[in-house]
Order: sequence, then structure tokens, then C-alpha cells
Amino acid sequence: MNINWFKYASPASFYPLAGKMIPWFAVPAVILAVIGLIMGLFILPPDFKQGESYRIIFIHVPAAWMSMVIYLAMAFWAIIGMVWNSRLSSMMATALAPTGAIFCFLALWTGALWGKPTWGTYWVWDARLTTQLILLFMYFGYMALHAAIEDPRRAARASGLLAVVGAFNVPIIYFSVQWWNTLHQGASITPTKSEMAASMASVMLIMAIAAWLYSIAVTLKRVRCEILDRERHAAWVAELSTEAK
Amino acid sequence: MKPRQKRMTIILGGLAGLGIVIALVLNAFQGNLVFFFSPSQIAANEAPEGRSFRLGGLVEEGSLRREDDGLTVHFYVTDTAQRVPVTYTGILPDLFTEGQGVVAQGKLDGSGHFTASEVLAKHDETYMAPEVAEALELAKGEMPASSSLVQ
Amino acid sequence: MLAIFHTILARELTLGLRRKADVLMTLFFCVIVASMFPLAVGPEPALLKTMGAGIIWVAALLASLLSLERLFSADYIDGTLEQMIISRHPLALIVFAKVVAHWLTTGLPLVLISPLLALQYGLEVQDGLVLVATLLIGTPILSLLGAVGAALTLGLRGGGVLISLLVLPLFVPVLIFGAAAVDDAAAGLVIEGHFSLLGAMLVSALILTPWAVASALRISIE
Amino acid sequence: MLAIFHTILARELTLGLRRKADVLMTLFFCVIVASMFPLAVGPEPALLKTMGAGIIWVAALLASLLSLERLFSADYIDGTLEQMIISRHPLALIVFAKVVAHWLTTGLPLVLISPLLALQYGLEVQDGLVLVATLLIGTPILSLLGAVGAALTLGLRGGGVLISLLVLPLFVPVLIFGAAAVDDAAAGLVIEGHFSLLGAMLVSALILTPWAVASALRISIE
Amino acid sequence: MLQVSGLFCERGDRQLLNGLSFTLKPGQLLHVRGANGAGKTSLLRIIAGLLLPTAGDVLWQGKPTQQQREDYHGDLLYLGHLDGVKGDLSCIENLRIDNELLGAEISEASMMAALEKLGLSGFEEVFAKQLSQGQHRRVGLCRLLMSQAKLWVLDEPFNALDVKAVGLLAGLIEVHLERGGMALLTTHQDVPLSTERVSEITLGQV
Amino acid sequence: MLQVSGLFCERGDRQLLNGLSFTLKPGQLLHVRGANGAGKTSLLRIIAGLLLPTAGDVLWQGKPTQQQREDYHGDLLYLGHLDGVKGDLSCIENLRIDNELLGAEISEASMMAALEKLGLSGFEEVFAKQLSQGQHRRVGLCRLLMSQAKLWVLDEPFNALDVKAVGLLAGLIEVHLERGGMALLTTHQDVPLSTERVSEITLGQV
Ligand code: HEM
Ligand SMILES: Nc1ncnc2c1ncn2[C@@H]1O[C@H](COP(=O)(O)OP(=O)(O)OP(=O)(O)O)[C@@H](O)[C@H]1O
Ligand SMILES: Nc1ncnc2c1ncn2[C@@H]1O[C@H](COP(=O)(O)OP(=O)(O)OP(=O)(O)O)[C@@H](O)[C@H]1O
Ligand SMILES: [Mg+2]
Ligand SMILES: [Mg+2]
Repeated sequence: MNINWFKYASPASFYPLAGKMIPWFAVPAVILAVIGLIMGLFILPPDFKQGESYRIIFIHVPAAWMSMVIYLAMAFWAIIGMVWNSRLSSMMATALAPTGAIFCFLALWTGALWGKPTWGTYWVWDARLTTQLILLFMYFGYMALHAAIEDPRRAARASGLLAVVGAFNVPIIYFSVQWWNTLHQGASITPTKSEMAASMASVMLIMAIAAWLYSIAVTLKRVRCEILDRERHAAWVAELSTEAK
Repeated sequence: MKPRQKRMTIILGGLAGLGIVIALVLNAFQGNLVFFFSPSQIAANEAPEGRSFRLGGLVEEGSLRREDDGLTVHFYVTDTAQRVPVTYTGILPDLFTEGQGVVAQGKLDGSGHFTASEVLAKHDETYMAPEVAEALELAKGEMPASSSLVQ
Repeated sequence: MLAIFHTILARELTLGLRRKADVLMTLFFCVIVASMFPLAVGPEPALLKTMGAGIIWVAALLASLLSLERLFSADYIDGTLEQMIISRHPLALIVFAKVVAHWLTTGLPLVLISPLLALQYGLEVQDGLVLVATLLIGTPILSLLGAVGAALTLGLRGGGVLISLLVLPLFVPVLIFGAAAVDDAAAGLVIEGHFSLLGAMLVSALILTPWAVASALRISIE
Repeated sequence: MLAIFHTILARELTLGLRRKADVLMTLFFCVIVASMFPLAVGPEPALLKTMGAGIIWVAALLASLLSLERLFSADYIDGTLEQMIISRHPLALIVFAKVVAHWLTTGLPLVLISPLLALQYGLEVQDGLVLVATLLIGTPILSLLGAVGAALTLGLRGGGVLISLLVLPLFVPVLIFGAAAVDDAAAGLVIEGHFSLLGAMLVSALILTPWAVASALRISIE
Repeated sequence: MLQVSGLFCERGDRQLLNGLSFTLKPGQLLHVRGANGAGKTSLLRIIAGLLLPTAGDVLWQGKPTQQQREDYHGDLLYLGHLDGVKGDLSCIENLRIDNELLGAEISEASMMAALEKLGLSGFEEVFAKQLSQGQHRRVGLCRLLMSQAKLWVLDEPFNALDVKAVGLLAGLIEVHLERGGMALLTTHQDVPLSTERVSEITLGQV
Repeated sequence: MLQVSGLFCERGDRQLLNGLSFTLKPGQLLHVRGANGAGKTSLLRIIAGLLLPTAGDVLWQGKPTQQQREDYHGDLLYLGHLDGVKGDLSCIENLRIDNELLGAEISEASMMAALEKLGLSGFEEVFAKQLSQGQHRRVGLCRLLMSQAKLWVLDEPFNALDVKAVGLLAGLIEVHLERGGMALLTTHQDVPLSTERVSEITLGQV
């Protein structure tokens, strides 16, 4: 059983595999997102207090979750890449960053838009908001460092180290609402309880799953580009391009 | 030092450091690192004097009073144990109603009166449809989960 | 083990203090930055008092940021860094000595001058002492974290700005708790929590960053 | 004459803007510095509004300060500066091209982002425009004056801090008038005077500094 | 004993080393030849542990160098294109630091003797940045006199040296080999070394 | 014609030049010799106008160089210990800038030809910092092919070059002299130049 894993850890065999996997994630992502958005924006009732504006939740929360998960995933792949010196995993880390940054930005943006009608302000410097902003800066730092180094292998190793150092921020973001009393609300949904009507919660989950699938699809796509770029001199890439012609 | 001893020293040093870190962090959360102060904390003189800070709690039911200029409002902020009188001149957030959570930035004067320069609504983690909320209210005779802010 | 730490520390201090002007320079920088704000913001005493701690902290942070680029780059260019990496001693220890020296020449003078700056902004004596204490715990964290950024950006174009981009997000918590401790002290609040957190950050930085810097240097030297 | 100006300008811009990330870096830096103050000083809107113009000006000043060290030092180390000095073209012209490029890559992005920062601090739209105008006149002065400092400290130890020391006193008047113009505009006063002064500084800097920088470089290279 | 096996190295799209293997025994010198850009410096840096090869191993006394970094570096002396001499320190201060980094633990007097041997007497207290290029390089070469390392890795050590210094350096290398040391060397000049101990490899043209 | 008269130079307490005088006529090469630290680089930098002598004059076409800086620099090509090649620019970009600085005004095609001649074809778009030491130096040497300067001042130009490149460079210098150019040169290696055109001075031992 254990042969397959090592086989697919090589970029050459992962490239076609990733290509085959992308539709399996992309198509459900689109379907779920459409279902979730229709349900969330048109079918579900308004909130008893916030009225219509609460519908931002269906974008805000999945985006916020993904921004944190993706950073952790980046750090995870970076560590694997460093310990086992595996090229593929450091490429995974690199490929994750832009998606994470976009979700992080989306969470901030939708949060700020949502803050105006609910709190009465776009922005306050509370712990949750501040740490989330720091997360965005760390994504930027990661990408800037990666872009500033020409040698791809060195770029991957250096930015991987940065991702690991920065990963300490993620738990702080998540628990900030518990550790400090913030203006941002506490968790509505935790593994043990839900303070949200079941219909709303399930649509939020649908959107969250869509975001996961989307992230995986996009990351696979990026990883394929990354592989091509880094292995452009390998024999199998040359074969690939002659096949295409 | 032999390599093995060296490794042991490093590991032990690391563990000791980790212990100190955990102890310090735990100690920190005994203290007060807050975004806002509750009326009870103000009553216990924990809030700063003569300096701007944030006051958080619920707008007490039936305490809201508007002046004729239409901009100035008076209300009480409560955490069910204590209450603080608040005055604010300006535009209130849409969600500002009695029974709703607020966070107000401002100063306390000598007589315990809070003059706010900014009022924000604090929303809690409950989301439900209006009909459900009404049904719940009928059943319980109170606003649903309104105490979750106060903790 | 201790001999190499001592030698590198002495080397850095010699380099840093070769001329007396160098020691005074960080101080001047900090003083000038701190003096610029009243010029830019206006001289209202109450306003300055409120802002004081924050500004002094930001000035300290920027002073240590400015000096970061020099931390490894000179050694990188003349090849002494190579020699350190392939020396028989643990690189993390050598790095640690360098960071300690960096703090002694940039952080410490700053801690020492801060009471004066506090006076300039009209802080109470007591709050000034709290400020000194936060800086004493906080500036070593800045040096340690900054070293990671400096090591990662070694030899890259746009070094100075890139370092800031990497390092400032990591500095933010230190800044927040440092400045907040002084403000809360001024408001008569308990500030044990802030100090515990700063202490926790310092200890974890002491344990982890030398290794991180050492790996970063090995990567950057390629 | 124009060809060499154009070539050097293009060279500097290529070096500065090689990749998209580099252009954005100064922007990020300013945004981060400007975001740090609310964290340090506290989030009160009224306070932030008063400080806004001052802080944005200080951020601009620091961004240009941070990048000054790089202005000549890289060229000094790899010997390209030597080649410029002994080229057949007037050194002052070459220097001027370098300074213009410096402004285009650090000053201008800042001018462009400043309206956003002004919004963040809650400045009125009108005052924001005044801020942009002062930055537009002021940042070139910073680049020009800064170049003199950078040239004088070339090759000396502790360059970064030394530059700040030399240059900050020169920057102060620019800062004062720049920030004051915005404040006075907010207070509804006439601000023509400030602008005239800034303009005068800009013109004199444009005329004098290239020669000063050229001589300083000739001295530093020995 | 230094063993290099199956070394591959790729830098910036160019394949420099293609499964290079060789063994260096005590008393041997390997002269690495090749045109500019052939990959000599890259090879030497890989062996010194300053560069990661794309694939392949460097073994010291039978064990991969990566797994015994500190022990290996204790036996190694590397002198690259850069001298590793600090311009802002005087010559003798530079030597003191090298002494510690090399773990050589020689006395102050021996350091002075090393400087003198390399023609730098009178310059002990001069800042290294005020030296001429060749003198600067000589300060770096003092390491050869100080260190006890078994393996010398020298990247164009004759660069910038005048004729006298070249002879001196060649003599130092011979003594090192006689004592059972090993050395790797690159140079474009012809060097007066007794050829029996010297083997050569030539790295492929670009 | 370059005339040097009564040149004194003192650096860091050491008297390097003691009233040095010489004249260099078209078609002549002067090989400046001397041990490490003798003052060769200092002399060349004085002549290039990068260092002020303590006393004495450098005359170009009979006029002090200080008084005709731009004209003189138009006739001068200086290559020092540093290559003057920007690591963050590609080879061809470096050449474009040199072209402008030298006022050479040659075409893009000629620049490519220069690179090719120096064995750098294929590296046109590579960043200079990714080159090996010798290749880096070769980029700097491209100036010799581009410039129209009458006076070449070359400080150890053979450093780091492989045998082939040394031959090429020697050829370039010969052609330059044949065309009536002048050159000043330092090097510690022996150089294959036809000796009739070469005169030598040796700077005093330190
Ligand atoms: C710029 C402003 C905001 C930022 C940066 C932000 C950030 C975040 C982050 C990082 C999370 C994920 C952490 C978690 O799941 O606990 C989150 C969750 C959430 N946010 Fe925000 N937020 C902002 C504004 C708002 C506003 C205005 C509201 C509505 C009043 C809101 C409602 C929520 C909700 C309901 C969750 C899900 C909590 C859960 O169930 O776990 N956020 N936000
Ligand atoms: N910047 C400086 N400050 C003070 N003294 C210097 C400086 N540069 C060089 N010197 C001194 O001048 C002397 C001659 O240096 P120079 O570089 O001219 O020698 P050189 O003949 O070129 O030697 P090499 O063959 O090593 O290149 C040396 O003794 C050196 O100590
Ligand atoms: N940092 C780098 N990034 C990418 N490629 C590099 C880098 N350094 C060197 N190279 C490439 O590797 C090749 C070999 O370089 P190396 O320095 O090993 O050559 P070398 O044999 O030492 O040459 P020289 O005789 O000129 O010193 C060159 O073609 C160069 O382009
Ligand atoms: Mg080489
Ligand atoms: Mg010389």
C-alpha cells in the first residue's frame, strides 16, 4: 500500500494527477457556491435584529475561516518541505499563499462593510480586527519575500521559514474573541454549540465547503504552474510540450 | 560537553523556557486586557479616571431618552448588576435599540456620569429568523440570549 | 561554547563602538523622531501626554528597525558570515551573540534615554518608570524578531523596506502591549497582565529565534 | 545630455521596479507605519483625526529615509559609482537622474496612497487634498536633501543612522510646514504662505543639491 | 577521507555537475580545473556545506557531512572568493576572531608570527580596509597558518597575490600535504607544486 | 599624451609615491610593477582622477586633468579591482549603461557581439550576480570592446580570468596599442605581450 504515496510526491507524477483532480473540486465548488448564495441571499429569512445586512455572513465567515486555515496549511507544507526536503510540499506552500491572501482581504473587506450597519463604524482597533489585519500583512510579507528571491529553491525555503515563524499569529486571531472582550462577536458555531438558527448555519457550512473546494482547486492549478516553472528543464516537461504540439 | 549531554541541555532548557512561557501567559489572562469595561468594573473603580475609555454593556430597557435637538440621547448601560448613565450627541448606529449591546467611547466625570464621544453597537453571536425570535420571546417572555454579552 | 559567544560579542561591540559617535547615533535618531511629533502634531500638552508613550514606543521600534539591515549585511558582503557559518561552533550561538550586541548598542541606549523623552512629553515619573520597564523587556524582543527578518532578506534588493514588511507585523503585538501598559498605568489600572505577556514573548523569542535565524542565514548564503 | 539622464533614470527604475512586488513595497510600508500609530496611541477618533496629517507626514519621511541608504551604497560597493564618476557626462546630471528615480519609486507612490491613509484617519476630503498637495511638493525635497546625506556618509560605518542624523534636521522644516498646512486648512486658515515656502525650498533644493551631491560623492569615493 | 558521490548541481537553468564522484585521501591535493563558469566555485561551496546540491552526497570520514555539521566544520578550512576579513577591524583583531571561529586556540604571539610570515608586520594595528587588495587577501590566508584543519578548500587562493606570496602559499600547501592533510584547489594560474601528490579533474565546458 | 610629474602620495602614514614622473606616448604600454601594497592601485586611481595626490600633477594632452575633467574622462577607460558591473541587472543591460556612460554610442548588435566575443553568449539576459567570478569580470571587460577611449587604465585585469580569457584580453590590448592607444596596467602574472611596446616601472617595496 505504501508505494503510491512516494510515487505521487514527485512533481512529475503529481502534475497529471493534479490535472485530473482539479475538476473534481472545481465543479462541486461552483455548484455549492451557487446553491449557497441563492439560499443565503434570497431564500433564507432576514435576521431578527440585523435584518438583511446579516447576509454578508455567508461570505465573511467562510473567507475568515479559510484565511486562517490556509496560513496553517502553508506552515504545515513548509515544515514538511524542510524536514523531508520535498520539493512538492514547498511548492504547495507557495501555491496556497495568494488564495489565502485573497480570502484574508475578503474577510477584512466584508467585515468592514458589515461593521458599518451593525456596529456603526467600518473599523475599530480591537483584538480580532487587528490580528486579522496582521495576518494580511504576513501574507503580503510571504509573497513579497518569495517574489524577491530569484532562485526558486531558495525562495521556497526562505519564505517557508517565514510562514512557520508567522503561524503563531493564527491561534491568537482565533482565540482573541475569548481572551479579550472585543467588539467583534464571539464564536457562533463551535464544535460543541451553535447559537445560529439551523437553516442559517447549514447554508454557512455549504458556503464554507464551497470555499474549501475552491481553495483546493485553485491551489492545485497554481501548483501545476509552479511545477512547470521549476521543472522546465526536466525531461518529462519537455516531453509534455512536444506532446502538446 | 559530549553531544548527548549537549542535546539533553538544549532539550531541558527548551522545556524550562516553555514552562515559563505557559506560566506567564496563564498569569496574563488572570489580569485585565480589555477592549471595554463593564459597569460592574466601573462600580469597583477598576476603570480609568479622567481619561477616555470604552464602556460596554446593554442599553437598559426603557432608559433611552432623546433631547429635542434630535441628536443628543441619554440612556443607561447595564450589565444587569450595575448601571452607568450615558450621554451622547451624534448619529447612532442603526442597530442601537434598548436591550441591545453597546460599546461607548468616552469619559467618566466625577459624579459617575459617562459622556460618550462615539457609540458602537455590539452584536452577539445569535442569529435567527424574526418569527423564531418572536416565538421564543413569547415562550420565554424576554429577549433571546440577551445575557450572552454580559457573561 | 562561552568563549565563542564572548568573542563574537566583543567583536560586534568593538565594531559598534569603535567611534563614540556611533553609540550616540541611535539615541539621536530616537530623540529626533520623538521630537518631530510635537512639531508635526502641534504642541498641545494634554494631547502630547496622551500620545507620549505610544510615540516613544514607535520611535524605539523604528530606531531598531533602521539598524536591522546592517545586522548581517556587512558580514555577508565581506565573507565573514560564510566563515561563521562554517565555523566549528553552533551557528545559533554565534547569531545569539550578534543579536545581544545589537541590543546592547541600539536597544539599551534607547531604554536609558527614554526617561528623558518621557519627561519631554510630560509623563508622570511613575509612568515614565513603567515605560522604561516595558522598553527593557520589549526592545530585546524587537532585536530578536528583527534578526529573523534581516537574515531572510539578506542580499536581496529592497532590503530595508522588505525587512520592514516582514518584521513590522511581528513587532505589532510588542508595540501594543508595551504602549498599552504605560497608558493603563497612567490610568491607574493593573498592568501585571501586560508585563506577563511581554515576558512570555521575550522568553519564547529567546528560545526560538536563534535557531530560526541560523536556518535563515544558511538559506540566504547559498 | 538628455540621453544620459534618460539612461540612468531607466536604470534606476529597472532596478527599483524589476518586479511588481517592489513597487507595492513602499506603499505597504507606509500603510503599516500609519496603521501602527492607532495601535500605540489608542483608537480614539478625535485624537486620530488631530494626529492624522502629522503621522502621514512622518510615515512619508521615514519611508524616504529608510530607502536613502540604498541610494548610492550599492553602486559604491560594486564599483559602478566609480564608473559614473569618471564618465564623460556631468556627475550632477547623473546624480539628479538617480534622485528623480528615487522620488518616483518612494515619494510618488506615497503621494498616491496618501488619500487612503487620510481616510483611515478620518480627515475631511478637502484636508486630504491639501495633504496630497503638500506631499507632492514636499517629498521631492526629502529625496533631494536626503541624497546629500547619503553621499556624505557613503562607506562609513553606521551609515543608516548617520544619514538620519545628518538629514533629519534638514527634513524638519519641510515636515513642519507640510503638516501645518494641513492642520491650518482644517482650521479654515489661509495656507498660501506654507505652500510658497515649500515651493521655495523645492526650487532651491533642485538648483543646489545636485552639485552638492556630486562633490560629496567625489570626496567619499577616495 | 573525503568522498563525493553522485553530485548533481543545477544553478539558474544550467546543469553544472552531472553525477560527479571522487575520493580524496590524506596527503592528496585535487586541482579542480575548468573555464570561467564551469562550476568550480559551486563544487567547492557544496563541499564546504555552503550550498545544497540538487542531489548527491558529500561524506567525511564515511559519514554525510550534513549529519555531523559541527565535527566536519572543525576539520574544514574554506577560503572562497571573498576573504572573510572585516575591513573595520585591525589585522590582529581579525586574526583573534578567526582563531576563535576555527577553534585553533593559538597564542597571541603565534598570531603575530603568522602576520609576519605573510609580510604584514607593521600592519598589525591597521584597519583591514586600509590595506591593498593583496594585503587584504594575505590577512585571510593567515588562517592557513593558524588552523589545525585536515581539509583545506581553497578557491583561487593565488588571486591578487604577488610572486613572493604565491611561492609562500605554495610552500604552505606542500607542508600541509606532507603532514597528511588534504586539499582542494582551484586556480587559473600554473602553480609550482610537486606533481606527485596532485590529481586533477576538469569540469565540463559551459 | 599622458604626463605624470612629481607625484607624491601618502596613505595612512605610508609614503607611497615619492615624486614619480613619467610620460606615456601613443602606442605605449606601461606595466606598473610592485609587491602587494606598493601603491600600484593608488597610482592608477590618481591617474584616473579618483584619488587626489598629496602633490604633483597629471597632465593629459598637456593640460592638468582636473581642469578638463569631462574631456579627459571622455578619453579614459578605467577598470579597477571592482568590475563596476551591477549584479541586479542582466549582462546586456549592464552593457547598455556602460555604452551611455562611456559615450560610446554603439549599436545593440555590437553589444551582443562584444558579449559573444567574451564568451558570454547565452548569458545576455542573466543577472550579473548569478555569474561566476570570472564571467562577472568579463562583463566589465566588454567595455574594452565598446569604448573609443585613448587611454586604458587597467588594474589587474587578468584576475579571475581563465587561460583563454587571458589570451583574449592580451590580444585586445595589443590591438589597442597598434591603433595608437595608450595603456597603464598592473598585474602579478606574466603576460604574453610583445615586449617592444612595453615599458615598466616598479614601485618601491613597503
Ligand atoms: C473588519 C472587520 C472584521 C474582521 C477583520 C473580522 C474577522 C473575523 C474572523 C477572523 C473570523 C473567524 C474567526 C472565528 O470563526 O471565530 C470572523 C468570524 C465571524 N465574524 Fe467577523 N470580522 C469583522 C467584522 C464582523 C462583523 C461586523 C460581524 C457582524 C456583526 C462579524 C461577524 C462574524 C461572525 C458571525 C463570525 C463567525 C463566528 C463563528 O461562528 O465562529 N464580523 N470574523
Ligand atoms: N583607504 C586607504 N586608507 C589608508 N591607506 C590605504 C588605503 N588604501 C590603501 N592604503 C595603503 O596604501 C598602500 C598601497 O595600496 P595599493 O592598493 O595602492 O597597493 P597595490 O600596489 O595596489 O597592492 P596590491 O598588489 O595588493 O593590489 C598600502 O600599504 C595600503 O596600506
Ligand atoms: N547565485 C547564482 N545563481 C544562479 N546561477 C549561478 C549563481 N552563481 C553561479 N551561477 C552559475 O553557475 C555557473 C558556475 O558558477 P561558478 O561560480 O561555480 O563557476 P566557476 O567555475 O567558479 O567560475 P570562475 O572561474 O569564473 O570562478 C555559472 O554559469 C553561473 O552562471
Ligand atoms: Mg569561481
Ligand atoms: Mg592593487
